[in-house]
Amino acid sequence: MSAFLTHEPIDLAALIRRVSGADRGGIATFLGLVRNHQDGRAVLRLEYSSYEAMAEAESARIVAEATGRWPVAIALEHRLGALEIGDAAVAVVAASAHRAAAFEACRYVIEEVKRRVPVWKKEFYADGSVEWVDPTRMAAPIVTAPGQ
Amino acid sequence: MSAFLTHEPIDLAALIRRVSGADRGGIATFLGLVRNHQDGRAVLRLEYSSYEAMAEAESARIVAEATGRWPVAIALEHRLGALEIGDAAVAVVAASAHRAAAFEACRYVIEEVKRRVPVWKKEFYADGSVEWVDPTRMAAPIVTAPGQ
Amino acid sequence: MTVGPSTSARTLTLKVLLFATYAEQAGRESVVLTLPDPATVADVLHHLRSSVPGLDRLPIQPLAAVNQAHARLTAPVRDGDEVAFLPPLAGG
Amino acid sequence: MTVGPSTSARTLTLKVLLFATYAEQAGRESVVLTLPDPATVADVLHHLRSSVPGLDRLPIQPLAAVNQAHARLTAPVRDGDEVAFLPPLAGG
Repeated sequence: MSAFLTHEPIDLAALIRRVSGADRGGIATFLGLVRNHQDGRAVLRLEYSSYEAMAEAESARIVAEATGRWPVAIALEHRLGALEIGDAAVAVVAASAHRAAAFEACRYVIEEVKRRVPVWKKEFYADGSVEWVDPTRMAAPIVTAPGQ
Repeated sequence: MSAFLTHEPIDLAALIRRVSGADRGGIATFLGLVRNHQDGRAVLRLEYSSYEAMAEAESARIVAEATGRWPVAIALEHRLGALEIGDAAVAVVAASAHRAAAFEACRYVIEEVKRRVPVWKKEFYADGSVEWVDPTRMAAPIVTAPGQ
Repeated sequence: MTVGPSTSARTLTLKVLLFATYAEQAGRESVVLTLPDPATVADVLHHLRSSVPGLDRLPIQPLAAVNQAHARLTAPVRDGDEVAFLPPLAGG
Repeated sequence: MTVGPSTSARTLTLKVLLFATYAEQAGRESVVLTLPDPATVADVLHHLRSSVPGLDRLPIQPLAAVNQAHARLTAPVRDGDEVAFLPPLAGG
């Protein structure tokens, strides 16, 4: 059950090694790094949490969809727990003999992960406030205290 | 003149660090690895050579085109000299606040590099033959001896 | 804790999982719920909103999952299912 | 080495660079060429093919560059230009 979720720092080079075979010379990757601001507010750190069993199952479904649709091998990892600014929160690696397939599969996987994998992000701001990030809202709402 | 060409192993993590800023949380990369076969023949090793002054100039033009067209920072490196199977020959990193821009710019740069940057590849095969790779031919021609 | 009507002829018992803001609003991460059979995800939502303090603030149409897969509000639920309501996803 | 006609009124002198298969065919990596002015990249190609041993095998329409930028065969060349003929590119 720990194929796609990790509490450790993401090791992109290790993920690349996992999928780059003799036949797969084209490697497209996507890394999502923690930014130091959200809607104009300074972020100090954040915590990712998840519905882990479903996140693993949904990630496996997404990877299966991608490998069924393109001739690729996929590595996918999403980090949970406390992250610092600049840390990688998610990594996707798509390796293929075909460059176009690697790019398309990599893009597909990250888009579907963001759309479907149950992960939530709690941000801790420089002004002391804390908030669960809601990407469906255009701008951040008024501060919500933790535990409220 | 050594901005884009290198004779050293490509360090993807260093390239990512070079372009990933506080505002650029989306990092798309492409790595081209040396494959162990070409048109069905086993490759032992290969050598990349270049028209270096033009390769630098053309690479700079491609990067300028990408950064003019998308809100991205780009790192690009092509390795020259003797490479082993599995080594990275080329790396492109596109960093942006916008995931779509990172992917599109990364793809643009690698496509243009392959189309426009003057680099040549000499492959040394398991059967003792040596050949300059010609991607414009569908299949490899009869063996050409080195220096011929 | 079991919440729900007790007068139904046939019932189904579900475990409902809550996460992130929803868990904070409810003050808990799971609820065991017994409902008349048949029932849909929407019925589960309705019972949660009306019977669990704090969950009256759940949105009208939250993301939902049944047995660790996304599900529509019209999807049926069966005895023993694991139902979850998911705040807006923010991974990646 | 200078290769080219000696009877023109005005001439231009170019450095021509050769790479990979083309350099191996010519047995050299550069040629200095003097041509009647005006001239195009195609004129440079024609002179190379007819006067440098081994370069008669150059393709009819190779990739070309003038002063480190891609150029069409119809592009003019000027005195002092660096002209290059490029075998099929194989980078990346």
